[in-house]
Amino acid sequence: MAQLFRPGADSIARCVLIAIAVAPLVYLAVTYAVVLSPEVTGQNITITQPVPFSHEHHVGGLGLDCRFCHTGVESSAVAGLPATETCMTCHSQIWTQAEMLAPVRASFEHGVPLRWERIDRLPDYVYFDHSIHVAKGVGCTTCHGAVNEMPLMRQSAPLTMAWCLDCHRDPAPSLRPNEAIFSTSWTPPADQRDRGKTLLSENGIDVAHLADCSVCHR
Amino acid sequence: MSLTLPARNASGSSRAHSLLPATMTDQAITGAIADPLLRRGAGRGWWIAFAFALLGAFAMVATMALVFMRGIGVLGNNKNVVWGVPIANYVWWIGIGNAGTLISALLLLTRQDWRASINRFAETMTLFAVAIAGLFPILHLGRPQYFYWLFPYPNSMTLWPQWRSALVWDFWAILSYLLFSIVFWYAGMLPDLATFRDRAESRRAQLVYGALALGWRGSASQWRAHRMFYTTMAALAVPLVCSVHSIVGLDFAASLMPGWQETIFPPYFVVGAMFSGFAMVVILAAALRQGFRYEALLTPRHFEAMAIIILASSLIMTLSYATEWFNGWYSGKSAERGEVAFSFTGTYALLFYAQLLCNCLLPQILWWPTLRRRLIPLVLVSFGVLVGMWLERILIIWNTLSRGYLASARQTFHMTGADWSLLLSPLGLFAFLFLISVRVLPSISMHEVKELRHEEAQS
Amino acid sequence: MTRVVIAEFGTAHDQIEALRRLDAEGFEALDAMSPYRVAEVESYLPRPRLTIRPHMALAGFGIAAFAYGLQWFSAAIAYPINSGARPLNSWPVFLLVPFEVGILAAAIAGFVALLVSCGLPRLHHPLFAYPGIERASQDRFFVLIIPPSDAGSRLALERLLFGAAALSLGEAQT
Amino acid sequence: MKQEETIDKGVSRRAALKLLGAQIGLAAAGCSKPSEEIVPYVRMPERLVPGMPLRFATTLPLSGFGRGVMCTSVEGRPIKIEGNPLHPASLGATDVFAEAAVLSLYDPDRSQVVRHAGEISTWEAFAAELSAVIGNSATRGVDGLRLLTGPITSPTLLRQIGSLRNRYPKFVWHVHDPLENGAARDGAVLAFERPLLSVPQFRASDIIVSFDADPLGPGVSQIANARGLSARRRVRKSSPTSARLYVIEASPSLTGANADHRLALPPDRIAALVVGLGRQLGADLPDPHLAEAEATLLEAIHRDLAPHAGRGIVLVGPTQPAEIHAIAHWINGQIRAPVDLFEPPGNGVPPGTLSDLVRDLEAGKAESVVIIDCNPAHEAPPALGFASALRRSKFRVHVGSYADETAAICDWHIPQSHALESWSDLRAFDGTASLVQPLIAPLYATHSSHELLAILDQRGEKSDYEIVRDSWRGNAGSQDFEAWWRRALHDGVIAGSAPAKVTPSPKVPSITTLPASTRPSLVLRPDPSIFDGAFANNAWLQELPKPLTKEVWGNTVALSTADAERLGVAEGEVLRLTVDGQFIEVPARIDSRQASGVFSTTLGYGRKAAGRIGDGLGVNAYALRSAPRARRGEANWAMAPLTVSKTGERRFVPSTQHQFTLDGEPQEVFRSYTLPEFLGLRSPSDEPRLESFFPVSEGGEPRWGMVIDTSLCIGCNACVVACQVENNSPVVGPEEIALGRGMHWLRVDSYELGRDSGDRIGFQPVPCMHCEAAPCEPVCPVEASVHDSEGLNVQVYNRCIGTRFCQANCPYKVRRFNYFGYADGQEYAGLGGEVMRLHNNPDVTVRARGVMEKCTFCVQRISRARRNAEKVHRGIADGEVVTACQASCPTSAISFGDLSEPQAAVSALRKEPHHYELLGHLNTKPRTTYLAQIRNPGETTKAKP
Repeated sequence: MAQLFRPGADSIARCVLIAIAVAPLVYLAVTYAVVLSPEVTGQNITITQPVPFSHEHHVGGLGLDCRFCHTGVESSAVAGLPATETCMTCHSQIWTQAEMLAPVRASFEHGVPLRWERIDRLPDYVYFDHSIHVAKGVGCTTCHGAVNEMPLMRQSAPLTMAWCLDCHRDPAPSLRPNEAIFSTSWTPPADQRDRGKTLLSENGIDVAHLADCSVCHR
Repeated sequence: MSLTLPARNASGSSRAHSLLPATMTDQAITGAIADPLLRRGAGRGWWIAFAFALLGAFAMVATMALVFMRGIGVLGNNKNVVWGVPIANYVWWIGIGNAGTLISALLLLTRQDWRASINRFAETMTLFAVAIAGLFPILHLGRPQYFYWLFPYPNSMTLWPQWRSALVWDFWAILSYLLFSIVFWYAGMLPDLATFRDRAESRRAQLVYGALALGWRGSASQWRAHRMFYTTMAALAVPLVCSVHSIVGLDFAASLMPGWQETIFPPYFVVGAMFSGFAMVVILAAALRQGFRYEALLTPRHFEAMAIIILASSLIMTLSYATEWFNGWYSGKSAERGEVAFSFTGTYALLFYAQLLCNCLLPQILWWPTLRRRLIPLVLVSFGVLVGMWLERILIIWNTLSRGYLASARQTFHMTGADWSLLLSPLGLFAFLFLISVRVLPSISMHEVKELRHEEAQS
Repeated sequence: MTRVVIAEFGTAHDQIEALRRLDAEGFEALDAMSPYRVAEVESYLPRPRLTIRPHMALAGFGIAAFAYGLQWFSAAIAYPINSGARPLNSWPVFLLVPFEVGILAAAIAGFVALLVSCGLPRLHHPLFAYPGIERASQDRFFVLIIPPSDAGSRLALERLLFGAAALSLGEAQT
Repeated sequence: MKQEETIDKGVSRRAALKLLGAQIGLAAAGCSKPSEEIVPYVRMPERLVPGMPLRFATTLPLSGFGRGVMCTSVEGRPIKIEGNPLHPASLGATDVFAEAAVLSLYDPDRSQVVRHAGEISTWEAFAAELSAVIGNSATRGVDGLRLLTGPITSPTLLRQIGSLRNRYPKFVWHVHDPLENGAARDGAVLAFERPLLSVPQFRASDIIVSFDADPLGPGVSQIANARGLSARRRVRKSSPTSARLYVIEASPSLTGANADHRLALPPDRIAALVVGLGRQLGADLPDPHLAEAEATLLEAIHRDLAPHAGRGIVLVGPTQPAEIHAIAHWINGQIRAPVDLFEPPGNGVPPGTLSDLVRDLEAGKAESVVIIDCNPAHEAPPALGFASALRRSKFRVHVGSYADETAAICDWHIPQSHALESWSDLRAFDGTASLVQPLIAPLYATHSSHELLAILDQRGEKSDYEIVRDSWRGNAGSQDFEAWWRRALHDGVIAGSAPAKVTPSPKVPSITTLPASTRPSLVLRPDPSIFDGAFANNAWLQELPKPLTKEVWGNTVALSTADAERLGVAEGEVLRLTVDGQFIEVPARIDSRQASGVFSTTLGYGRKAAGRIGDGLGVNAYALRSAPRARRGEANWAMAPLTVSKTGERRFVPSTQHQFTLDGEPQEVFRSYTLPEFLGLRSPSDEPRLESFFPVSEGGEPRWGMVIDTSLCIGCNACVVACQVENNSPVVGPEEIALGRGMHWLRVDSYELGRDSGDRIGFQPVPCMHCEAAPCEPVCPVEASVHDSEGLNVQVYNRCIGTRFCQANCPYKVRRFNYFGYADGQEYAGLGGEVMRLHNNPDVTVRARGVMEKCTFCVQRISRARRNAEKVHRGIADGEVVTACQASCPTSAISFGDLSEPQAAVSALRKEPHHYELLGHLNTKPRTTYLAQIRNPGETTKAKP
């Protein structure tokens, strides 16, 4: 009887067998990498907006307080976007002819709201409340990043559940004193862990409750 | 349990040529099993059966598509009877699936010589049945697209499966059992694939079987390693099989619902699995025997041995039922007692009596040796057992969930068209797969039959 | 690459008989080939230690331990969640999954060990070129003998084999 | 108070739609992350902070009377109605109709455009034609102008109608009330010589005797009655007393279900009992010839009433003729019953009836008819011939929320604004007035009745806001009107607006013969879910299991077991009921609590033009109403003779509960004790605690728990709808219910406790038990059903894969599964319309197909309270978290709070001797627990059938 297979077939057969064993692991690894990639989480991806609003200019440059525009942040679940009239408080005086502000003026004139693209997006089943975070010592830049350095706004955190839980399980490293909540320049001091612990008890944060499903999902 | 064959075959001295006719030389055995596949085309009977099976397979695919697209609301499950046909089917098919490996392994370990002729297709049956069974837990999910959450993998939610759930045990049990069975089946088939490689006439068949045989040469050292592996696998298979169906039993027993929370469930599910599994093997053996003219390989003695096991299982099942009723009464709890009373007098009482008829009474005709050596009565009993065992599974679900603890929550299940389709069409899919497999793979283990013949000759 | 003498027999009985005689005459049988396992031949052939079972045990217990560890870690450490007031480390029920995956791991490890022990996959093997070898998987029985170096012994071997009802005799590479 | 500015400054419909857009964007966000927009305001409305709910007081109408409510509004969308504690018809609680009002507001089947002869037209075209018609009539003194309305208590409407009467001297206003209790009015005339309204004060009563009255049943005073009675039935260790309720009724009602003594009798025998009671108290009345059981019960009642002078009340229902009502008034006078009497609201001239209008139409005296907010084409007795009579008029206008049966026979149809969209005012059943303020600008180009009457009056178009304000300008007195107005809006009730009580002495009517015995007879009842039929297109109400039968999406005729045996009728068999040649064919329901010889069914079904939800459901029992008769008012409630025949057909109205008797171990399910038994109960802490393999962990604090008092639960269902509204629970539709599915998180189980328990019904609201050792949790393979640290058994929808193992293993069967996308793309009938999304509570996830859901103890409310408290570093106070069901309950049967707080109400209730756990022997350690039902039957008597 003649040989059915060439000598090289043995190596191929071995490779096939090994591939069968390894494929599921590779699949797992690749999907995990994809799920965490910015393409999926949206992290650091800049979205085109109707008006190229620059936080760098308004916050970093002019030093506007976050709450000037995001008025609901201390009282409501949603921080809120400014009404057109808020923009026009200044822009009826300065840059009144600027081309890039034409949509704002049109909105104000015709009463048609601006339509911004949402940047930091949580799924519908996640109930995030800005006001409680702000009240408990979580600063704006902790989640939104250094907006004062962003000419165009982008999502700076992955906003995955794991990312949320990091802080919910151990908030101490991210807590800051009340006066620094809206500061864009705050950086954790060297003894942040101790300070964070103090803030935990000062703010009455019960970490045992924070990883409950019902804290965010209902 | 000990399963003894008739006395004349029990001792080695009198077994000579008793199972296989003397005309079955090595050459004849090879020819009888390989040639219908390698050298002859499929007969008309096969094609007709295949056409029907194909229809069933399509129906199954269509039903699955319906369930996935419209939602499982197309089934009859309601707010209290939340489980229904898919779960009953799952238990039934996994029961069928348990039999193959159990038969193969248990009979190997207990040195039942008649095993050689039936173990291969019983294992094949196992693979397809378990694969089909594995579909149902996914099919019955409200959101089947997320079934993989039962698997522990690193994820961005930092969540893990909830390991206390019987469904997670199920997931691992089925997965382990399916993969284990594939390995067991494939390893057992390696030498036969080599035979096919060497006997095939077309180049393509030679290459395919050659690749699948991995270069098996049948050298003594290979045989030695093979035997060591195979018997070890058999020794592992028995506890695995028992655990798999015990876990299926735990799906119910680990709950606190009346009629479910019973310690007898795991063993009784294992026996039930063997019961329905042997019934299915009998039917498949009869079909193969007719279809491939395997009269010399599948003799009345084979059927008789299986009949005796069916009979014994039936007795154990009857005892289990009686134990269940007794315990229901003995518990002194009104919910448990009510549950037993409900099965005899409630909404589904007629089905319950049909179940008892099929599982307890019908197999008793096998006490008559003449009947158990005849194909037709045995096949009829087997069909009855298959129906009875499905009824048992659906009634476990329906009776408990329709009644439960609160009078206000009593509710009857109504079968929908999709339920019927989901009940019947998997049989078509199974037949489809099985028919293909018997055309392309050796459905009787040639090397083991030859070895049996050799052993018979030696003694 | 060794050269071997290959003898072909019609029955297992003849094969066993030939091996018995070879052994008695001091010839060194290397291997035998048969369509099914002929247990009797093994006593005349070299029997290297098989490590299939230790490997299976190792993999089985190892993976089972890993599975238990994973359950314990995920349920009690990574995200401790109160599930029906059950203990976080519900060890009795945590034994089920390790049992299942342990057996699976043992099976897979055993299969790999089997392939390694058998030298498989080996799609291309010099023996496959030997004429008539295809019947080794059907109904013929072969014995592989290390050829004696001297011609006299060689002749004695041939005589012995034909005397033991060898159907054919040849040489091949292995 | 807040609303005024909000509306004036315009939370316009556009604003609402903008948010709707955002909402839809949110809903569409799946795994692939399509872009999502944020649409901020152009000008920020004052006080509105996106994400913060606002609450406004307003008033909702029912049969023309008002029930004060607080409405929660989120970003301009009213989403939830709750009770107004200051309003006498609410007292902080709601009824099913108030709870469901939000759905009617967003009902896509509501009429949206003006129609003329079926074609779309405009308000301007209508106004032009109207002024032409009126102008034409005006030259002839507006001879033929008629106004037909439903019952009206609104001071503004009454004022406007009075004004019309002044302008057109021959103008006539007619009222059609399908649920009118004419006999009561006529009875008051007989007793007091004027049609006084009477309001029983249950709060001040010890003995209540109801002769086929249903004070606890659906109606304008249900909440107040239930609140009052519950105050006298709150049995506690510290106050072990309970009012005693005797009910003699023809067909099972909620009042009968809550009786301590109940006797089922046909209407004529009930009348005989009232006469008998009158005689016993010394009235000159004929001998009623009582049977033994009747006499025994009457004796017991008499014996009980005597020592409770001033604390006993006798009530008579609408099936009884006026004379019997008059006798009851007299009896109440004799026993100094705590019943308030006062003049009914009106505008001087009593309105004409529907029969008057039909007579005038037939005589050609009514040329132009304006019909506002009523549906006589569906509801009028066929014998009256309303539809054919109406066609004889020349100009017919229908104003209503739906283009209904009556709209179909009118030339013009004007879409009417919902009560939550318009300004108005209403009086409560006790005459207290309150304002109706809009929570949202009209969704469609709809108009209020005030606007319509204003153009009829031809005094120039005015907004309803101005019209209503005009009515009240005089009431501010010395106060600044704006301040008065703000106060009235803020409180939701106008102080001092209740009419003065009168105290006339009643006299016994002289009767010589008793009502004739005619059996079988037919008794009609308002439907407990859709009332008179006006709510027929409200899917929440259609799917609301009726308290006693648990039927949904239809009606049946109830007959007694004896009658069923006599006629050989089986459950579901369709019977043809014939009265005066009119017949209907209704499926039968055999009810052991029905009086023998009495067939009863509910009104409101059989609608033909209700909308996609209500059309074609059930059978129209109005068709059997006989034409108005003297002494029984316009609306007949008991009809005889009735002919019953079998059709051979079978039809089943779906229902959600199939077994009403307790079996097995009733103590484990529903406990019921008499008051003496209660006094002998041990304290629950004396009971042995069950052992468990598992370490005892009671979880962190607060430990949320709920206690439900089954003595107080009257089975009204308000909690069921409240839960549905609060938690975005979808409707599944009749076909799904028939398959045994449904999505109510909270169900009220009802059990027939049997004759030994006084024929009382046990009502048991069953939400999730939030077991500490929850059987549902360890069986979930993906940690979707888990505990949180405050002891809530939470269901994480987004993690759920739908194995349904949790519900299979739930002994209480409280979990609900989305077999289809009931709220998520596979909605029933028109419920998937875009506008329907507006009713959703933004704090609760809208569940997708294939996930399990269940009661959460209103975790969103807990969370809100926790966040509010934590922001200012304080604990959550007892009573700060009020679940939706608790808030709605008219009897305060539901308590909720922190069990770790010894001072909390729930902690105290857990120590009551009649406290128990449902299926406690399973050791699931439920956080929802119950107080047993305490009955207070008389000692020596036992009502025998």
